[in-house]
Amino acid sequence: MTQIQPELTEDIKKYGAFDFTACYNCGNCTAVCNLTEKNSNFPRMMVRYSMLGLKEEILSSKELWMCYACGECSDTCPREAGPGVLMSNLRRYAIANYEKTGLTRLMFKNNPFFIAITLILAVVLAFFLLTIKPDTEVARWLFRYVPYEVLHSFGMGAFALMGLSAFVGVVVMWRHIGKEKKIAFTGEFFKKAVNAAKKVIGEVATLKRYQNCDSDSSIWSKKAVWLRPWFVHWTIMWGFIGLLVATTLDFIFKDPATTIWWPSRILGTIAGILMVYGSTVALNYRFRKITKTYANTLMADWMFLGFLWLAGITGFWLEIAVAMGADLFINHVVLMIHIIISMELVILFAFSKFAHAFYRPLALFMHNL
Amino acid sequence: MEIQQETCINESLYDVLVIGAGIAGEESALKLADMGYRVLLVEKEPSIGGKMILLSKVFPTLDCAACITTPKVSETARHPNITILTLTEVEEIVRDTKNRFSVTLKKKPRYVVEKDCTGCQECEKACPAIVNDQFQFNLTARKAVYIPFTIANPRVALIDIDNCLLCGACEKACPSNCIDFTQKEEQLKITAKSVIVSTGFKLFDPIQIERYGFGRYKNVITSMQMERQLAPTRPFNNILRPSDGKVPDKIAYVFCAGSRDHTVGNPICSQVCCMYSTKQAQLLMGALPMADVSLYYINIRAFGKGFDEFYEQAKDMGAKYVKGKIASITEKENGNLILRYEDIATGKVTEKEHDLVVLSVGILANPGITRVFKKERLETDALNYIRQTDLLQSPAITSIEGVFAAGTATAPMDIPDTIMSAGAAATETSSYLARLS
Amino acid sequence: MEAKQKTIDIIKQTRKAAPEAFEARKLYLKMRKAIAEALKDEPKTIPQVAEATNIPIGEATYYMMAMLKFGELSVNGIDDMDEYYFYELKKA
Amino acid sequence: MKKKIGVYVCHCGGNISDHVDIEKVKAAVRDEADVYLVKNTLFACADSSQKEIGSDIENEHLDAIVVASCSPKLHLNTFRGVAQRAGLNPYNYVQVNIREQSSWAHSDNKTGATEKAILLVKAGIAKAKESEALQSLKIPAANVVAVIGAGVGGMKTAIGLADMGTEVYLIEKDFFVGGRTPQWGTVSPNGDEGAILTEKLYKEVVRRPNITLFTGAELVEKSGSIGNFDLKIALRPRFVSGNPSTEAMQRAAEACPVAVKDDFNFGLTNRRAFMLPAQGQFPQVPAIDQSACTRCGECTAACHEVDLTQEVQTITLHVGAFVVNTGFDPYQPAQGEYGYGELDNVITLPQFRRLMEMNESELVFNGKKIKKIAYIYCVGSRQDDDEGNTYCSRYCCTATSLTAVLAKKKFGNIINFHFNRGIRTYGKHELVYEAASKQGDIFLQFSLKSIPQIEKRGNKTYVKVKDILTAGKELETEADLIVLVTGMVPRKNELLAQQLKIPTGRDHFFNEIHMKLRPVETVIDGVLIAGTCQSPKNILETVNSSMAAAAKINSVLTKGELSLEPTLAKVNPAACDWCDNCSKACPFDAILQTEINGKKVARVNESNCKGCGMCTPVCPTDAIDLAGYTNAQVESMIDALAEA
Amino acid sequence: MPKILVFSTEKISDPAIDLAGLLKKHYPYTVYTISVPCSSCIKPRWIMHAYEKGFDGVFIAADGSDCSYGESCSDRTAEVVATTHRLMKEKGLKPSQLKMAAICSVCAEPFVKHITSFMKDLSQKEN
Repeated sequence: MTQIQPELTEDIKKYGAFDFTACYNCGNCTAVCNLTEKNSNFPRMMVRYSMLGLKEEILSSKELWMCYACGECSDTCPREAGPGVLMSNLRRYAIANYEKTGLTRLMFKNNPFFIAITLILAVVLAFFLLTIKPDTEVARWLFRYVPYEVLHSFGMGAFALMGLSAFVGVVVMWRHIGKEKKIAFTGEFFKKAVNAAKKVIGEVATLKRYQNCDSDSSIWSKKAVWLRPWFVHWTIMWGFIGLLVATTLDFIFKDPATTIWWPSRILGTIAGILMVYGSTVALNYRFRKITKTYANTLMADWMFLGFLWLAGITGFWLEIAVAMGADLFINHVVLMIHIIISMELVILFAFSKFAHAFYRPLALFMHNL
Repeated sequence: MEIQQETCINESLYDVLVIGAGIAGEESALKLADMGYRVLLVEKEPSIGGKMILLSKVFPTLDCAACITTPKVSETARHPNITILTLTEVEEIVRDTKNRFSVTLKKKPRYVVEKDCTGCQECEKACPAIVNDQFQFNLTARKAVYIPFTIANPRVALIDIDNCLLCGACEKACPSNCIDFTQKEEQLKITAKSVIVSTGFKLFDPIQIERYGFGRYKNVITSMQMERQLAPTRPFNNILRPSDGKVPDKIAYVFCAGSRDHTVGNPICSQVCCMYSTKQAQLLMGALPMADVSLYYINIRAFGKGFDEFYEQAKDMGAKYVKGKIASITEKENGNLILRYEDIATGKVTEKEHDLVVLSVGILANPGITRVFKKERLETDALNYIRQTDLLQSPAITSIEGVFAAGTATAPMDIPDTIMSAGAAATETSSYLARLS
Repeated sequence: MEAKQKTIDIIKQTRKAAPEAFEARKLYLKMRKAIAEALKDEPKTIPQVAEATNIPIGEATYYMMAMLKFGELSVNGIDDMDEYYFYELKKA
Repeated sequence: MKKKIGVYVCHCGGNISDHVDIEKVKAAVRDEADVYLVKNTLFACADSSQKEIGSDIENEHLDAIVVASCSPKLHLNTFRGVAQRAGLNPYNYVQVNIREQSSWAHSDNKTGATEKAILLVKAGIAKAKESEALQSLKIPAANVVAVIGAGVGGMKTAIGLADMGTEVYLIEKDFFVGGRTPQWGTVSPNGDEGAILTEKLYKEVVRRPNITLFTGAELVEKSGSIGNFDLKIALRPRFVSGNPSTEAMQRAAEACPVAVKDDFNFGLTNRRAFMLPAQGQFPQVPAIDQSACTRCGECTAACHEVDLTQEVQTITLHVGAFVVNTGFDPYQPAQGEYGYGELDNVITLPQFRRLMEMNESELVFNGKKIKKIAYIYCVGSRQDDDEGNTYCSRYCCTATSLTAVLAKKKFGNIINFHFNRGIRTYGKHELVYEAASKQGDIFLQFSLKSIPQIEKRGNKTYVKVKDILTAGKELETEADLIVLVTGMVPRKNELLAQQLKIPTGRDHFFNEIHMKLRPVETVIDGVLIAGTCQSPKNILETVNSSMAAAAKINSVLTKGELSLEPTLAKVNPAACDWCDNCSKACPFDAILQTEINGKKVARVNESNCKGCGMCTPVCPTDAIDLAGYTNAQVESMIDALAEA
Repeated sequence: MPKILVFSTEKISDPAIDLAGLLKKHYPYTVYTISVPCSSCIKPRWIMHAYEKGFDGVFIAADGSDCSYGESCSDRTAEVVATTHRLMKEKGLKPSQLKMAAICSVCAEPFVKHITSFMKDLSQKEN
């Protein structure tokens, strides 16, 4: 016997979906979606859970993570209940519930708080960075005001913090979905796990399911591949991963900001181009509200995309500056911005929309078990 | 002689002008004529009887629509107090003196002398021009000179001049010499003390819902097309699917095609589709005993007298009702169709194959008539139906004094409700006329 | 009476028939000829006619139903599967 | 027997003459006995032909004519008109259909078609020979209508009729008019108030001089038939005369020591035997409930208008027709149905509407603040065959959705749970359902096989359901109040049913003759039905049907006389032995028993007879015939057709 | 060729028979129609009279549920048929010589089908 908790509906609405109670349960959304399968039905059942306030059902559903928010369901919903929008916002709801500090919850539900924390973090970072003594030993002019060593250890710290909270979130999610799916660690588990992992990697690499999403849509099927949402998402994702790897390599070899022909620099450049392209197109779609999904852009989306775009743009600025050897004050300012934004991205990774980057693969993995 | 007749009409003063000769218009006209008022009934189509005369049988009694309509139609046509003008549209209505409407009518030429035509159809046989038959909802063809359908009233031919080859064959063939290509569009001016708007509804055009493939997939048809196939005056020799003339054996009904749907701008329920589909299902099961009929619905609106019992009866007969809105239809090579939906009872996405799909299309407002009212505005509601200014107490009253509304001009409704509303409009009009004098 | 017989000539002075109407007529004649040819020897179902004439089956259905309506075809039984009716030319 | 028959055979252009040899037909019938002239004509219906036939009748003194042409459906009335204009009784005209039923039907066989045409014409001549001049019967009719029931529907019928010039007696059983509408409070999404609606209508009713309103009135006797009914009406005493002041009324009510359950509030509160009209009930004059009053006389002191000596009065009325508009009763749940009568927080939807009216800003029931409300739909509707009402009550889905919206709007912090069986907000009512869902109401759907279970645990009530919309998941919620959405049943009125004998359907509602052709008429001529006594309806639909009934009956009575088709049954009293077969066979109550010279025989009430002839085959002595279809006529036609 | 007398009704089945002619749906010409207001008013003696005078079959084109005189029509018509069958038995006539079917006002095709098959039955029996 499951108790209906209507109060929860109000809570869910605070994550951004307002109209889902208009749903009259026709099931159009589920059937119109290209990604629903025989044993995974969404979004209607998620709408239903939200209306009834069935929290456990929401937190333990892998279906939430199988959606790529193409928006077809929202566009064709006869009651304009925005099932696709609800899916996006339920993911926030889930992230906020997996993440145990409560920080995410606050940031998602409370825009001023979100802006405030971003700004405070920026100020703290700036203060921290600026009060440290200049490093004279590193020859490169770029690190005159912000010593590379400091950046290095600071970065390590940020990564560790992010890693820890991500880990906690992952464990929480595993427990919710695992209970629902009754996963047991038997001998067979590992064989299945390998298979599942392969599938997830394949999916992440190609976004094959996401491609299905767009191929049937009345809007996207008419557009060129490089303008379709899956490709935009792919560029942002791989751009970011590429940059992450490049930065990590920089850390490991402790020789950043050298010639652009250095392999990690080449990787960084390509990844940067992808990321800037992707985030530019995505921001453009959201500004133009070209589908219901894009029309429903929340603070977290703007922040996230904006940060990625800024990080990319400032990165290229610096690259050009280094290549030209332009030891100008303005370039130091840009570096400062670049560092702050990148750091914020990493620090907030587990507490923001960004967190879907590890929740989604995990859900897919569990789905394939 | 003809000129005389025209002036006769020109100078006529009618008590009531009824616009639209469907069942609502007929009922109002008949009631008022019985009370002794002079009624002018104007119809833009070549024959009267509206949509109902085209139906097969009617729910929930399953009596044949023609048996019910034709007596009313001929009673209307025969009534000494009713003047009928077919192929006529209202161009302008203006209140001139305080309580009179001066009305301008445009009568399109029939190119056939109505009173001389015997309905022998010799002209049709002779005519070489082939046109889609709109009264069979394009399932088959007709000639350019044609009688709309067998039970049309008046049962008189007309020439579709836009598709006419101007060969003159009909004129040669006509035994009663009634073809007359010299007829011109006429403008008539009449005066009426009151007006009843009974202009009915428009059918939803499912071409708007691309996912259903109507217009692309031949075997996706509208419920009106199925209605014609089930009627005794049907276009085919039996119930056949249009792609290849096969007798269908797995038929699907898609409910709420164009109703309860914000994405097509019609958020309300059309009130009749559930029941007419249920009726068609029963008739299909009778006509094709081997056929499977599945009906995909959101909610069943079986609300009227005897409706729910009728729905239960259809289930008992073997109609499969499936709760779940059809999201999309795709066509297979052999013309069969795959329907994708969420089976709400199980919560699972399901795909089912059918060889004929009927879209239970909804009904929409038909507000064109509001444009003819000059000086005063005939108001409509948010859904473009004529606004009933005193909804609960006097449903027939509109925003213009002396102008009343009957039938589906004000809201979707079924036949009994339409007849009632037409009766109410008659009372309202009669009371108004009594107040005038 | 005499004057009336020529009303077609009067209207011809002011209006021309639409080219589409002639096209439709031509197409119908073509289809009708092909269908009649296919049904010359024996009754056939619509798919059989379509195959024999190479007319797309949907169009064959439409035109055969029109011919049926105009009294040029008649129904002659149904196939073994109770799926397709046979049609034959009506004898004049 | 007619002696001078004129026969006209029509070519119908070539429609007939192409397949029927007209000359042969003429030749074959020319020598028939009593045929005076035979002519052929190119178009019998043409103006010139009509004139020719007319002058033949006049000049040749024809006593019957036969036109052999097309279907009588087309031109029967045309030629009847020709006959009448020429001074021949239209029923001495016979039309023979040799087009649809001969030339066209047998266009493949000219000989056959001709042969058939000849026989058909001969049969027509035979019929003409036997034809009788019939006069359509005219009876005076009172343009007066008794409208029974003064709810919204009855008042609308009365107003409509009065405005069209019909005299109306508006007869209400209760002491107050308004019916169910004032009990509902807000009745539409636009905020229309039931009480205000009835107030407006009541004012309209009293304003019209040609409406006479009787309250506390019941029909006790009825005789006669359409156009002329005689009725006896019993008027129950109100025990209050004149118009007491509001204060006096209040004082008297307070003084009254007898408390009974208040029907207006569906028993949620008590009232006194001294009844005060509620808001929306009219006239605003009190009445004393005779069944509860102990005649203690306490009220007389407080209110001088009280008069306990009043007695039942009987009056007689003469009317032309009835419109029955007796309305509905809310379905009364059985003891224990969803906990009704057992749990103290289970009430019906009408009760809940009263509760909403009685609470100002906070919703309180039995001293407990209400937040979560569970509505259980289809109580008393759509039940199993053997259990009760199988029909859908039509108004409840919309009414409940609207109630939920209004409750939330009025009391704020409300959560509505709708346990339904598929929401049926048809037409524009869909918007009400949408508004309810948009405000966050929770809709749960169950099937008749697994209805919601109500459980009391501690002092909390829970509703449990297998929700179809959540793939059959078992769900449970707490509810502070459970509202049973009860359907409509026809209002009980046995006396009236006895008097008027209107047939009812399986659902016990009154039955119309034909839902589409004659939706407000019953098989009893002159007795019309409207509103919810016919089937569940909302206010708009009730008003429409009530006004439709007004239009129908006014169009019949307005001329002051009724013209009856002369095709009626006729009894031959000499042959009749009164066995009752014919009267049982008659669906229209048109055959009565009468005495002629001491012999019990059947008599046809011509104003009720519809000319169907159902009575004729059942007569064992062949004593009853239908005019125009007598044995002589039909058998002589058969003789003619049987000729080789 | 056998001769059939058809009793049709003015409002319902007669229009169907007219429609059959209008649509040029041919049936044997030895079918003659007498139309009456309602199928429940056909007297058994008329039917018997027809057999006496040489008709081979009688067909009642009944109103069925479309009857405008009310629901009892079908039952009453059935009674007429039952009574007639009794009378026919007495006279040694085969029950199959009397047929009844409900014919709606546009049931032209069913009418022609009924009548042709009736004709077939009658001629087979004669042989």
